[in-house]
Amino acid sequence: MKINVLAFGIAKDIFGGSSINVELPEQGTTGNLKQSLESSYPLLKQLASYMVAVNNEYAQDENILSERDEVAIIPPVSGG
Amino acid sequence: MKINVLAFGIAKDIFGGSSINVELPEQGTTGNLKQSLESSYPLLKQLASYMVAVNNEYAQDENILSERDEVAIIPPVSGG
Amino acid sequence: MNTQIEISDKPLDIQSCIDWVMSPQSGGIDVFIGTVRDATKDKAVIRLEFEAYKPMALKEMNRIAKQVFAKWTVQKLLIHHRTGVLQVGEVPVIIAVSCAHRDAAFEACRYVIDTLKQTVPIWKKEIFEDGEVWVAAHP
Amino acid sequence: MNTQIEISDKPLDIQSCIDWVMSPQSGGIDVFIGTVRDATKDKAVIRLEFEAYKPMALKEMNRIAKQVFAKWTVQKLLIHHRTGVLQVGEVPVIIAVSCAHRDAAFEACRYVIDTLKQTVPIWKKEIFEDGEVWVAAHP
Repeated sequence: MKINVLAFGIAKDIFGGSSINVELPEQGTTGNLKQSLESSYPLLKQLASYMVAVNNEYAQDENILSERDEVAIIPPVSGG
Repeated sequence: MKINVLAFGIAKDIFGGSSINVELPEQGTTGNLKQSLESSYPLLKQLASYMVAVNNEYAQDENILSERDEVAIIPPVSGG
Repeated sequence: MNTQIEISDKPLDIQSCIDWVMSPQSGGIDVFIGTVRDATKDKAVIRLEFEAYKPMALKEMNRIAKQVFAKWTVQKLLIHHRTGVLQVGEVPVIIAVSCAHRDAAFEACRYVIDTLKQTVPIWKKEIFEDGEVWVAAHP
Repeated sequence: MNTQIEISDKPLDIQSCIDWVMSPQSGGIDVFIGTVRDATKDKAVIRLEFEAYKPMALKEMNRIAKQVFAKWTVQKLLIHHRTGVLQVGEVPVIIAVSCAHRDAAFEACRYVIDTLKQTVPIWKKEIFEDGEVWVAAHP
């Protein structure tokens, strides 16, 4: 399945755009997504940390993704 | 000597005015002043507490007064 | 020590107080605004009257300011207190503190209002439908 | 739960934020105002740029608001955050909390800014004379 991944902050610089498509097997998880992204974009591993948000909620690695999910990479936040 | 005593808040109600004169012996202290006031105005003793200020500073009972001092009765404060 | 400390019988101007404490060296400003509440212990309040022993009150506020600048790294500190008759919703006090870092701003602002309420010679009378009382006067 | 939570690319209006949180049931309002500082770790800052993942940021701010109303007795809570390019001295965030009693206002206001900085998906880029950096991105 094809997951569209939104990017913000430094993740946008790392991906070279505000969203990218990632190909994942059916029943793929946010953990699988992170592995795939880190292998294509090794700079992700140099961040202090990053989270994956699914449908506007922080998601755990075990969370199973579907093509209908809104998925975003959340680098360390720094609002306020 | 004659001490002019300023009154604020409920002390003004107790004295019936914004200042009163109190006759004290030379070398009289703020402690002596309080005794004299409490005997003339027993309602003072019903306050939660009160302080005497001399020249815009809180004064101790041992402080010796002079006619040139600016003396004020400070009932419990409640600003803010 | 950059302070603006005032007691006035005119309405306080919140925006101009905040404008005054702002500075390019500040990252955070904490502002405390006291407002006249419509009730005290479930009893309806009609209005408040504030009275100050003004020269001593200013001196005590300056003493508090000195303590603040000794304890925290503060850019600017403003304390404005109003006197006279205040209706429900009006503002008796504004305290504004600007600092490089927000922790200091929060702590200093709270210290100022807590200490002001304990030591500064200003008195508040609550006026009810059926009477009036000097706040905190009696046990 | 009486809240006003907004993310906007327009300048924030401090006075109207404070007007909104005022209420006759409040005795105290605490307001935190973030401002753009002219330096970070002694390095001159030219401007800041803020970016938000807006739908999620609003959801997280609402989650914080729910926690505040569960923890403290609060009348009204306002959170306004700005996005886009901000110059030194401009205001990225305003948090205002009105309560019957001031302790709750101070504690709730501080909780909101502390939690917002940890969980709300908003990012800040510092622009210097000789480069730029996404704040907190790297260890």
